[in-house]
Amino acid sequence: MTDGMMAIAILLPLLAGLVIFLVRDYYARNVVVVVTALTLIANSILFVVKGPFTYTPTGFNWGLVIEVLDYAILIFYLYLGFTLRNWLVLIFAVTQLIPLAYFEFVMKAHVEVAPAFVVDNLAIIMCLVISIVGSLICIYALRYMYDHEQHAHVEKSRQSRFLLWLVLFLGAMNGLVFANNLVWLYFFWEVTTMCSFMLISHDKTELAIKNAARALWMNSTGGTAFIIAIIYLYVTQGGASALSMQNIIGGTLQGSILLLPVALLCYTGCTKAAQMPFQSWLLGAMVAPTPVSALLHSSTMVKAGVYLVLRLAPAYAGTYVSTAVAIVGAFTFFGTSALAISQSTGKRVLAYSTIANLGLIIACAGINTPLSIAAAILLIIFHAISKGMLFLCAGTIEHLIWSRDIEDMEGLAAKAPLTTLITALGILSMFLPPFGMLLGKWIALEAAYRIPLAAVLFVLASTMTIVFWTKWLGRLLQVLPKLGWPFEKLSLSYSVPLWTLLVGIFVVGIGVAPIYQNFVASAAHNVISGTQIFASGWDNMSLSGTSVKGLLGYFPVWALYAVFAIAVLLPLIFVGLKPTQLRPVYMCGEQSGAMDADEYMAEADTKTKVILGGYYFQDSLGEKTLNPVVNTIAILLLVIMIGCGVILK
Amino acid sequence: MMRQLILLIATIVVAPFIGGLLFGIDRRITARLQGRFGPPILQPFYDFLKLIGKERIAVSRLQFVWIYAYLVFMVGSLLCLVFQSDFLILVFLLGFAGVSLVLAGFSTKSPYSHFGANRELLQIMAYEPVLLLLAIGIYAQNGTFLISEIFNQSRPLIFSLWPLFIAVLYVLTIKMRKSPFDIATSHHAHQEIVKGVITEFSGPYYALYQLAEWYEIVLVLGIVALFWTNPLWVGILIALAAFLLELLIDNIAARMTAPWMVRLSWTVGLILGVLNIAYIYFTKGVS
Amino acid sequence: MALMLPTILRNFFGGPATRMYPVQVREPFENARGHVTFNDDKCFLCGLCATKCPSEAISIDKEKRLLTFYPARCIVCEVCALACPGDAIDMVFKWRAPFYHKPVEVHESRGKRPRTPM
Amino acid sequence: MATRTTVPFGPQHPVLPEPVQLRITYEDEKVVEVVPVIGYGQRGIEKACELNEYNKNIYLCERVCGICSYQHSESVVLATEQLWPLDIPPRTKFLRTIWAEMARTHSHLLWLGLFADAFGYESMFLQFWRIREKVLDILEQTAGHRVIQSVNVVGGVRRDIDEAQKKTVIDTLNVVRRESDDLVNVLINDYTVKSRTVGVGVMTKAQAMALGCVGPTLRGSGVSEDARLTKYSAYGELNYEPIVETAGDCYARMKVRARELFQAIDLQMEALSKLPEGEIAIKVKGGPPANETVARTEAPRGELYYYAKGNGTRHLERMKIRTPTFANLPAVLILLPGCQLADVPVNIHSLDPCISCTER
Amino acid sequence: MGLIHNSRIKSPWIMHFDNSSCNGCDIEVLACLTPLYDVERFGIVNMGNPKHADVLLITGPVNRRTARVLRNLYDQVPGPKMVIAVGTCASTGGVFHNCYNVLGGVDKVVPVDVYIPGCSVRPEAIIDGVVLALQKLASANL
Amino acid sequence: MENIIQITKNDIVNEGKKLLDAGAKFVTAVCNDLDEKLEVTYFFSANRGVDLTCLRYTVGKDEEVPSLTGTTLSTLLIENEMKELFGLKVKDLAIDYGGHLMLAHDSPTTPMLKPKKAEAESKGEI
Ligand code: SF4
Ligand code: SF4
Ligand code: SF4
Ligand code: SF4
Ligand code: SF4
Ligand code: SF4
Ligand code: SF4
Ligand code: SF4
Repeated sequence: MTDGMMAIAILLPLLAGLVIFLVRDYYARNVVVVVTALTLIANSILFVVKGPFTYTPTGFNWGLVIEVLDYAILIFYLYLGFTLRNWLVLIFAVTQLIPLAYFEFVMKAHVEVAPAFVVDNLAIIMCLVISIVGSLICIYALRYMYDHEQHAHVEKSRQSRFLLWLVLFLGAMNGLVFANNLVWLYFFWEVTTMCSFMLISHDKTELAIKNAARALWMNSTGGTAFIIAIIYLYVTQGGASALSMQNIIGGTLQGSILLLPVALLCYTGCTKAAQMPFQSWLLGAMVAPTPVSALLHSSTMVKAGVYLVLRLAPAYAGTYVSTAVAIVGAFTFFGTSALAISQSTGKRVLAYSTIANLGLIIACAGINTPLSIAAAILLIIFHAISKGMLFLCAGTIEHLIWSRDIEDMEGLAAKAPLTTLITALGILSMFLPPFGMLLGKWIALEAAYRIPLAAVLFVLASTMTIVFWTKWLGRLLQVLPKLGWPFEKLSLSYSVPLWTLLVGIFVVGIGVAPIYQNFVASAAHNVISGTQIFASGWDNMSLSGTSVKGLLGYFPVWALYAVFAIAVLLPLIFVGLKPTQLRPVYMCGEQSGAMDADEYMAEADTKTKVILGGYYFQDSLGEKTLNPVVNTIAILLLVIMIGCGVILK
Repeated sequence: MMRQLILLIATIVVAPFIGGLLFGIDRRITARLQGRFGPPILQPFYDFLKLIGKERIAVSRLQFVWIYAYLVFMVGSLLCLVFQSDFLILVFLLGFAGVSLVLAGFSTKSPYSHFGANRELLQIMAYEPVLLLLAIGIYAQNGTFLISEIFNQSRPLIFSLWPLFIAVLYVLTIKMRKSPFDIATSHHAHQEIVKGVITEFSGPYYALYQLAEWYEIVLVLGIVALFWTNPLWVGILIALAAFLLELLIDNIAARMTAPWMVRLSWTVGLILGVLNIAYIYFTKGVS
Repeated sequence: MALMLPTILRNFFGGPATRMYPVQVREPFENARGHVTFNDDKCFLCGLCATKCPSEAISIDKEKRLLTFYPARCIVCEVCALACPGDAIDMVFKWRAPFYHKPVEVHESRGKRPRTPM
Repeated sequence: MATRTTVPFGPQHPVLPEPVQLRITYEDEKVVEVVPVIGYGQRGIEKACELNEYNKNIYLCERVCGICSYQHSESVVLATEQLWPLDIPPRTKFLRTIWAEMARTHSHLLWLGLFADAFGYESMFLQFWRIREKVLDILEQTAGHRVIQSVNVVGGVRRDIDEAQKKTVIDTLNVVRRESDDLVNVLINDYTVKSRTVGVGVMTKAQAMALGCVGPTLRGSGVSEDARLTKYSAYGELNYEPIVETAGDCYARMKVRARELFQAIDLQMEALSKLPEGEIAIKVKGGPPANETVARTEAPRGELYYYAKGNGTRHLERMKIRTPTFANLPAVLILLPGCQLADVPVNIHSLDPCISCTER
Repeated sequence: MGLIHNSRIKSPWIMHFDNSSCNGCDIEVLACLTPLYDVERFGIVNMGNPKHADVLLITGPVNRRTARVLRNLYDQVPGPKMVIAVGTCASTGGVFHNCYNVLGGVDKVVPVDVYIPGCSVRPEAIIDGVVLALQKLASANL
Repeated sequence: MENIIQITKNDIVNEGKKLLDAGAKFVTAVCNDLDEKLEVTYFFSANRGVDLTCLRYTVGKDEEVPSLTGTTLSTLLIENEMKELFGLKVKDLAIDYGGHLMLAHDSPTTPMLKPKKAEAESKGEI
């Protein structure tokens, strides 16, 4: 059965993708996508039921296939570098290709590792996130891409090509989280990089291609570091056993020499997780159609980066690398939260917030206590759900008002109350109690005291988080007196993923205690105590159905949900407080016209519209001002991180 | 369980009376400082009752939701304090209350509540880090965020956390909406942004806001009192002294601007907080 | 910032400066222009006040021998009082009390023209 | 990228006691564009001046503005007298000067208070107004009314200041000087006040001249100009030199007024000590002759121009009032852009706009 | 309801609107707030915002442009509300009765409860006027 | 009034500029209704504001006149006002309030003009 499960998780997406690519019929394609999505979801649940196991494929020389494909991908990069005349892409393709060739042909390295795949609790959680959130996004993409091409008047539909890469991405991600063999892991890593390139450049506009190329070379620097780490491990630790993830984190290798490759791998993780100073590729990726952003941000791609860093946590536990990782993450959390304030494009705010949250997760990994690791895993889950949903909302809004600008979302509640409501709840779930993200932040803050600098950065960053979210929320909920009613109709392909994710936020949020107990705790434990992979019984948080009680504090989950319900949901139905009369807003006595008019009398007795814009602090927090500063600091921090690996053995 | 229920109800009922009374005293003392006679001490209650009885007019049907949420979260936050729960949760709930108020301001298309909301946001930006740092400070000192633990300690927090105490004092100024920080809504009009966030709230809705403010003042003074919990009456005296100090400061300072406030908080407040925490960190080590 | 401190402390401990108006009433200054009253026994309807009044607060009906005064129009300029040849208009130092409805004072003038016309 | 915000500021706005609208466009909170919208205070006084018998104009023009009401009545009688021209007794001239400076004292105290309120210094506002009440008391005792004195008539003044009143005035002024001294000291040196006013709303000398500014607004930018230099009424016999500050910001304009406050008290003292004996009014017969003239006085807010044209009847042919604010108002066009929303009231108050007189 | 009714009388919040007055009355309204008169003794607070006001203090004659503003502001005051015309101008137009842009007193536009005569009105008279308005409110059956 | 310089309407910009360049300050302008024509007087002050200079021109009621706002913003309000209250046809204003600087929509138009006919009658009587 494990054979089948692994095959479905990794190969089905590839297969389905090819079918979709070949079957050009809209409806048939939809059926294939939906069936694949459902299968993946079911399969991921099967993993939960089955529990942790290890797996090594037999009967076919998969190693060779992967090797060949590795070269194929890298040569494809070379080709891209030439055709796009992008020297950075070219250079970093070469820097990967040459060591890889050297590793395999000159060193004649033997890279068989057993087990090839380790399916532990962390991997299962990742698989769940990838399969469920990712599949929902694929379903969403069906209608979205249709609308997208309608709006752009594309003559020859390229939807099937798009869906191919989208679906394939899920398979690669599954492979990535299960892989134990570093070389295989590297392969899946490159597949995700390539998929992301194809998806970002999908629209074939100049900007799209430019940004895709940027994503490609930035991730290729990570790939280069990955290969160097592999070679270094192989050479210093002697043989293929050093290429097993379990061995690296399990402490069976020589710790002191291990630190440099681990630091390099952390760097790789940071590139993929778009940590500063690499945030620009993820922001550039915003040109892609929204499902791509949703996928890249919630369940795949960037999550691969944090997964790697998190996975390696025990390998660098207790060293200065750990502290450096924490500071790198915390600083990214801080820097991007500040940058987000100056953004007026919805998707860019979401992007910055994603990077910020990834920074938080990486910082948690760096803090490296059981508590912080648990926080990191919780954050991965909650973030995937909320952010996936928010991107889908952004896409839906974009197709309602054909704009991504937050300022244009004013009065959306009147036009599209349902979308607004879901978006608003999504935003609330990102930064306020009682929702999961905040629970994660709470645990993170409790854990952060080990590294006070990180704690201070957390504090500042989470304050700024409040600012940009609230700004957006306020704009979204700004209502003229007449509310839209009834709810607008959304196509099934939109509404099913949205509703599912919304329900998911509440279910996972309210049920966080049992979820934590049953999965997260043991997953965190998997991470922490690398050697005893499947051990259980580790307990740092005492739990009941209603609350999470740490050693340090008390998070009354249900009570907070109750307060939330009383505060926000109750008044919506509470008739007694409703106004008896509506009067126009105060405009210094010069408002004119009907109740909901937003005009006033100005010079020469003419009507003028009142225009309200948000605060963006372009001068003090704009990208132009802040980017040079924060990027410099971030580069320094990364250098220090790797330097710690070299110097402070 | 029964005791807790009684405590819950008692808090919800008694706190606004204390808060209202404090506001009455505030207005009376302020008047005296300005050489005026001043209103009756019970004036806030008259105001409140009058507002309750006014016509319920609004500018949008959804407007009141957020002001109501503001009230509820404020009460929730206060309950955290009274039940000696987690201090971080208290701060988060207070943050949500703040956000609700901002949303209340944003929920209309009124220029002045819009400005007010943006400034309220800046205020959150100014006081939230200080409170969170206080939480970390408390953690550093006690090894837990639980307020109940503060009560278990015999050594008052103020001895080790006095720099943070100073920082908290100007959170108090911001929260009491006093000069030099009364930038978003002041208790007196004559502001460039009219009444800021609450410009559009009238009658009963404004009463809700006042009620929330009463809870808020009790809460914030309660936080000040946490600095000396054994015996508690010293803490309460400190809180009252801080309250009086605010009234003095209000009358010897002009209103400053929002950027100035954020700058001050992010420099002085943070430095105080960070130094404080660093000191404890290096003297006590990691717990 | 502390510069203001002595002043407000002085205020606080020196007691309020407030005149407790409706309870304690300060007598108006002598010569203050409060409001005008008409003495029907002295007015002989020369009409000078009505002509000179800048805000048309007085009207004269010589036939019915009525002088009508509209207090809500009076700007208390004292012009009429100074102009009146019969000394029929008095300036009262105290201000006029507010009212719910705009009053109209109708005076039946009974005065005699003084022997030495002004 | 930052989106702009365009909103009305006024006509009913808590920091503007008078109805005037500024349509301001902001970026975040920074003002980028401002369009003044006036006309809320337009009554049509100039026209009414032609309809009225000329004596009534005094009472009408006094009510062009209730704050510098005195200067308006002085100007209107000066303008009318100059049409003949009439020979005014010296005591009258001194009395007029004393009241003018008394009015300036109250007006500057009022302004300093309102200015303090513009940046939220409520206790100081109330303190200034508390002192101001003393000045109002001596105004009422000597001239008959707190606000609208109605003491000038064509040809002289209605009331005299006797010895007892003179003593009260001097005593009160001494108290006012002492108390204001404390308070002005705070105003000038307070850190918070300085940080709200220094460098805010800078207007250079050249700009101020080009915009035709007058009064403290002009003198705050370093131009020594004052209608009192034309030596109308008794100013020729008093020791007078305008007060000038050079910085051109709100702080400088504030300082000009603060110093003028004490100067006004000094001038009153000097005038009282030099008060000549004699008549206080002369008899005037008939209407002003066909002639035209300009009367210029220095109101608290700056130079007041009255242009009058007679035609031999008891009705004037034309009366034109150019008030200080009318000259100062265009300055908002250069003061406001670039400043913060929080500084808008401070900037506006530093010009001390008086809308009622601007629109007449 | 009795409690609320009593509170109304103890907490009249005012908003002062200047139609196109000469400022004479306005500064006296403002003077009422200052230490010497301190109307906060009666719970009176100057709100500057019609939405929070109970009592409108209107100064100056209505001109053609402020008529519109005044009506707008009056509409935004939540009931029960009182209007006090402060000064001769606000009562009848006073000395400006023959100006072309002046419509007359406040009652040309909104209903007036109390008139305070005087030009300018004294702070004491304003206090009297507010007291009179409150008496009306107290006897009103609301 | 001393120092009245009679000019034509087209000279006003040049003459005004000359005075301003010489360090004078614009004070105000006065419009007079001369029944058939309008008389416009611009006042400038110099020498610490003590000396006054007047530029005066007379135009027919339907003639267009140039604006000084191109040279100095200080004439902005008064020129708008004259345009509004007297119907003086000032062209090229920096900000044109379109006749609603002071007056509302329902105010009388050009209220400062004297009633021509009535005046003629009264003159006839004399
Ligand atoms: S807005 Fe969306 S649907 Fe329209 S062209 Fe762009 S991507 Fe396509
Ligand atoms: S304007 Fe906005 S919605 Fe329209 S095509 Fe461009 S990005 Fe898409
Ligand atoms: S409302 Fe304004 S004037 Fe009145 S006390 Fe408050 S700040 Fe001062
Ligand atoms: S005091 Fe003045 S306004 Fe009043 S009636 Fe006499 S003349 Fe007329
Ligand atoms: S006698 Fe006096 S009151 Fe009577 S009409 Fe003549 S002026 Fe007026
Ligand atoms: S010029 Fe100034 S003081 Fe005089 S009336 Fe106008 S505003 Fe008042
Ligand atoms: S003159 Fe005008 S600006 Fe000055 S205080 Fe009076 S109303 Fe306010
Ligand atoms: S009543 Fe008199 S003082 Fe009051 S506004 Fe009118 S003219 Fe001015």
